[in-house]
Amino acid sequence: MKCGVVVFPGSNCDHDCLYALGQIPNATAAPVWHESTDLSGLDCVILPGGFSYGDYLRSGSLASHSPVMQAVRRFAASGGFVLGVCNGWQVLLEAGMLPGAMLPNRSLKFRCRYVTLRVDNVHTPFTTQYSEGQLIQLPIAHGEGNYWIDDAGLRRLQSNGQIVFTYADRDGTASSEANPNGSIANIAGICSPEGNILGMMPHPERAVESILGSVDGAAVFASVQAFTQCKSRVHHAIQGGTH
Amino acid sequence: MEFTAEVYVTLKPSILDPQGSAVGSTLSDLGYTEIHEVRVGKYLTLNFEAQDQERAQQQLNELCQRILSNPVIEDYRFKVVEVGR
Amino acid sequence: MEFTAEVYVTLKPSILDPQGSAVGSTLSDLGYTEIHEVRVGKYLTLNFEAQDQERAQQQLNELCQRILSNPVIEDYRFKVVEVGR
Amino acid sequence: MPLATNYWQKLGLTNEEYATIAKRLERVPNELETALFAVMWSEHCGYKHSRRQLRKFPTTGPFVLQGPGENAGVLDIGDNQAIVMKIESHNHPSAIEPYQGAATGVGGILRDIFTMGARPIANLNSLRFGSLQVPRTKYLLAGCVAGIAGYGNCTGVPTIGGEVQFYDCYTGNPLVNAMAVGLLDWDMPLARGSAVGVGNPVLVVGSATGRDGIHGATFASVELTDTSEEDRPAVQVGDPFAEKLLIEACLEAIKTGFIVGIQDMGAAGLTSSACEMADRGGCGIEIDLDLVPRREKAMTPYELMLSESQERMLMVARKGTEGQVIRLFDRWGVKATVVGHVTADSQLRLLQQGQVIADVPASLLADAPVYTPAASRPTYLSKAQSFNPHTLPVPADLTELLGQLLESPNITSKWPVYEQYDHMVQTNTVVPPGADAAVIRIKGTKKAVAFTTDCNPLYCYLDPWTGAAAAVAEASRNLVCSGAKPMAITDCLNFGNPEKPEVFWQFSQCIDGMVSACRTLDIPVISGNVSFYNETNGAAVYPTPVVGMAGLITDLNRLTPMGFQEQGDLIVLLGETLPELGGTQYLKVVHGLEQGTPPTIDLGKECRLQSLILRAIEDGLVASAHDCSEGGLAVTIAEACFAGGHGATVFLLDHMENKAALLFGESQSRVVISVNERQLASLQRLAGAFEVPCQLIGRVSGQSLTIRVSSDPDISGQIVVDAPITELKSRYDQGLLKALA
Ligand SMILES: Nc1ncnc2c1ncn2[C@@H]1O[C@H](COP(=O)(O)OP(=O)(O)O)[C@@H](O)[C@H]1O
Ligand SMILES: [Mg+2]
Repeated sequence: MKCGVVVFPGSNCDHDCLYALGQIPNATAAPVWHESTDLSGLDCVILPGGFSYGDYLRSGSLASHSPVMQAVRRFAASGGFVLGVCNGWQVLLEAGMLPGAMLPNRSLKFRCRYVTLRVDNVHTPFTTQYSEGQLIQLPIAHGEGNYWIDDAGLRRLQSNGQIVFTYADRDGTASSEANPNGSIANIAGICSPEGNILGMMPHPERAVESILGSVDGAAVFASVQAFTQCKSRVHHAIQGGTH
Repeated sequence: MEFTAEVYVTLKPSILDPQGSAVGSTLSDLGYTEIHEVRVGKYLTLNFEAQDQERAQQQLNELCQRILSNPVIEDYRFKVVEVGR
Repeated sequence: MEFTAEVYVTLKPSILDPQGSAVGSTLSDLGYTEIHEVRVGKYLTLNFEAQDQERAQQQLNELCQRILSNPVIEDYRFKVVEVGR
Repeated sequence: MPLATNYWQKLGLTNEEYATIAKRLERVPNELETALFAVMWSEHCGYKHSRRQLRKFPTTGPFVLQGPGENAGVLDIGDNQAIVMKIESHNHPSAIEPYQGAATGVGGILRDIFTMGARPIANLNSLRFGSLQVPRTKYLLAGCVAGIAGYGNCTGVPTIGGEVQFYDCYTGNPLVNAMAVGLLDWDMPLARGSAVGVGNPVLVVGSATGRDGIHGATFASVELTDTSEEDRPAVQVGDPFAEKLLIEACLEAIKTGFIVGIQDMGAAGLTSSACEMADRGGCGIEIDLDLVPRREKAMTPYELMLSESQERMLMVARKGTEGQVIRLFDRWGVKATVVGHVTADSQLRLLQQGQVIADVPASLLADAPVYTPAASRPTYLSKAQSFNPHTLPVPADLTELLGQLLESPNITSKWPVYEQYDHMVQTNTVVPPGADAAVIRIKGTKKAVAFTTDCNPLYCYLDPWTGAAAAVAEASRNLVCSGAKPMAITDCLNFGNPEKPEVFWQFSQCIDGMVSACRTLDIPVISGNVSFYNETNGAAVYPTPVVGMAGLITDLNRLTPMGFQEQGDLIVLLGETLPELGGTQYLKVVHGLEQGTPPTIDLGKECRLQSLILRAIEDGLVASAHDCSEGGLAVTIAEACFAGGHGATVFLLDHMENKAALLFGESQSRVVISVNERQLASLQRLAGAFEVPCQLIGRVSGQSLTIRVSSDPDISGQIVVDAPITELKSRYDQGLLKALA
């Protein structure tokens, strides 16, 4: 699997993503500059966390207009995998590539801590290595993760299975105590209807080594890796047939 | 021609405003009980060049829609004035 | 009587506005080169109770000075209107 | 306009200083030149009252690559890697505008780090506020923490540790000390803040210059009085986004080898950076002020030279490379502009419209006079020290007392503060905030580095020498408990007005105490900062010599947690509990007193204790280690329970008739460790060899903390503390929120 990690001015989890991907067998990763429009040869594009353009105006808003985002849009439209983590999800929302919007945390404070997540959809390219309803521990670190969408939009997310991660208690309940930021329906991550675009507030790249406290994030990258391998095998088979 | 614009960006009324409610509850903690609702929005001022008032209006509207506000959650309003008028 | 107020809080002119300058330079990167300066401030709306217009003004002024702005780096301006008028 | 006679006094120069300048220049300086001297010879830039004292610190040692004198100190951690660190105060700006004051404090200290070519890998912050009964204290705390978070989080540097304490003396003058740490691969020469190579271009890099913080340097050198609320524009606004770009661009630029010297623009802006670079390089610098990018119209030379606009650097590039350098910065959206060049004559020369408007020797500007003010022992000391706390009644319910201490502001968990800091970014934080020391692993190696900041200002107030020695000892002990060998100190000395003999006495006593501890424990000082004039309406803060310290863990396997690990492990107290209650949190919380003789410190004993712990960890004997500090033995044991999620049954021999001293006394040189039962004999043997008292005091067991006290080892004694861990922990966790509500 070849991943590109986009570097916007102000991205600060780009190095962490590159490092985490280095821990995943059969994955390679390279940075993609925000002015670049060439994503050819990549299987997956990651929009990392950080404070793109200082998060000025609205988190992710200025970055969503950068040249690379035109390319990311085309890349996704042609079926490429796009993962937006934290600020990366905010960029995807501002770019209109995922529905809804982000508001400041209910507490108005930045929060950095581990949270428990329930995996609600294991059929996306990013989550096949999890089991349905599995509870995982990932860190969050954000000031604006209070996801909002209107009622109709929420119903659509629910009925399409687009809710991928939900903040939950230790017993799996999406209680308000388990909600770190006020996000609607405790939503921690959503995907596009086709499943190839995922946006999430928690940081899987910070949880790929036990020395850091959790390895629960590794499955996100391992899932894409496995999915890509599978996809290319199918691709080969089809191409082989036409030879 | 040089124009100056004032842009007001506010959260849509249906959306809970975390910042506004925080200010509101701080105020009532401090004893300002007569305050009922507070909402916090953005107030931007821009200086820019345009051919005439009509284009200025049009350009600004596009700017507001594309960048200065997020139509999913925000409304906007603006005023354009020619500088030196 | 019920009043509604609009409060504008802006950074003092001599103070750096990092947000405004980042927005300004990004807008020019995006091709809106005719934009010269952007400054970003706050726009608050409040509903509140007061005895009369004069006290309403007075109360709001105090509020702005003590809480809604930081006089060290910000200026403020406001408008008070009686509701239903 | 004719100048007022003695106008230099308004700028902060004394008549004698002005006369010295004129004599050494062999002419009368013009007004601009006088202003340059005034800032460079201010306390803030010139260290007039502290320089002689600071020379007492040991500054060399096996780890030291660069001691004091550069922008930050540098430590060799092997494999051609180095740690760069420095601490700095931003007390006065934070008192007036807490968010921006604290934020720009972080920004400034980060620039000191990446100026050296090091990537910033950690921030720490040491905060002191006044009474929580005063509403403004909550505002200051919230603002400072949000400002530190806002800046550190945006720049992508994890904030991994620090302190927050509350004493009434800080009500009008909070302390905000920011420390930063960087990692450097020194396969090439260190980047240095010096101007060399005649003809090399001098560049201003980063944000445009505005009228921010003019007088900032002199302002920090004058006592805060009520009028300073009017002095407001002296506060600057930080732009962490600009800083982040500056970090990336500078690190990339330094790697090219095109950069000869680089220096951040801190206090006194262009003046001090140009002057210091010229002085260090033994060269001159000529600057054409017309070329300096500015944010505002009609700025005077004085304003351009003194502006403290943030996120700016001064740089000397190799001649001919300036085009490439400018393009490199431009790619990051950072403006770099040639404003002058290096000259052979060691003058700082300023030009405007082709005219020379200032021309003075850089070395003279950098050579502020050194004073040794009068010192006298403060009168409060005899009374405070003679107070005897042992006659006070001890409350009957010691379980409740433990709960009270656990939720008291100086002991309670600071999670509501550090939760606002991104302490995980860069994915190296192996011990996050909450333990004795924070630990950062070095990717690609088995190594890790540990950091802490410490100072108990109440001890320092009650006995400056002892308090300062204890600060060094505690910092070192915190590192040792995590398994790290202490390498070096960066110190931030916060005091009142040094021109007052009592304050200067406190200052010199503290220095002497630190020096003794540094020498005995063999830990040099490699960088630091002095902040004087921390007073409100004539009353000085407690002497507060904050010790920031770095330690090295050569093998991550030796990383030692502070919490109890396994049910059944034995709990051992290393060190000795003496009947000491002066200056304790027990006295403060229960009796409302900040009095008495603080715990004594025997540095030889401390040194043996720390050597023992490191050795025991190396031998694999230690399951967990936590040092005793504020709140004493009972609090230490409770914290080890919380951190590990286990209960404990403890039995203490009472040899001194005062249960408060036994449980809550703060005797120095003590550590609570837990060991597997099979290791006990080895540990005892080792402790004997190091001559450290080693007392088996209990066992990790269940989910409650039970403490029994008896005066006879054969009698089971009386249960004095008994509570479920969850109950105690909830008080420990809720304390700060409760105090702030
Ligand atoms: N301002 C702060 N920022 C980050 N971490 C903090 C801060 N204040 C306290 N902490 C963390 O809380 C823990 C307890 O602090 P403290 O009581 O000062 O520890 P100790 O007594 O061991 O020196 C430490 O891990 C410390 O780093
Ligand atoms: Mg400790």
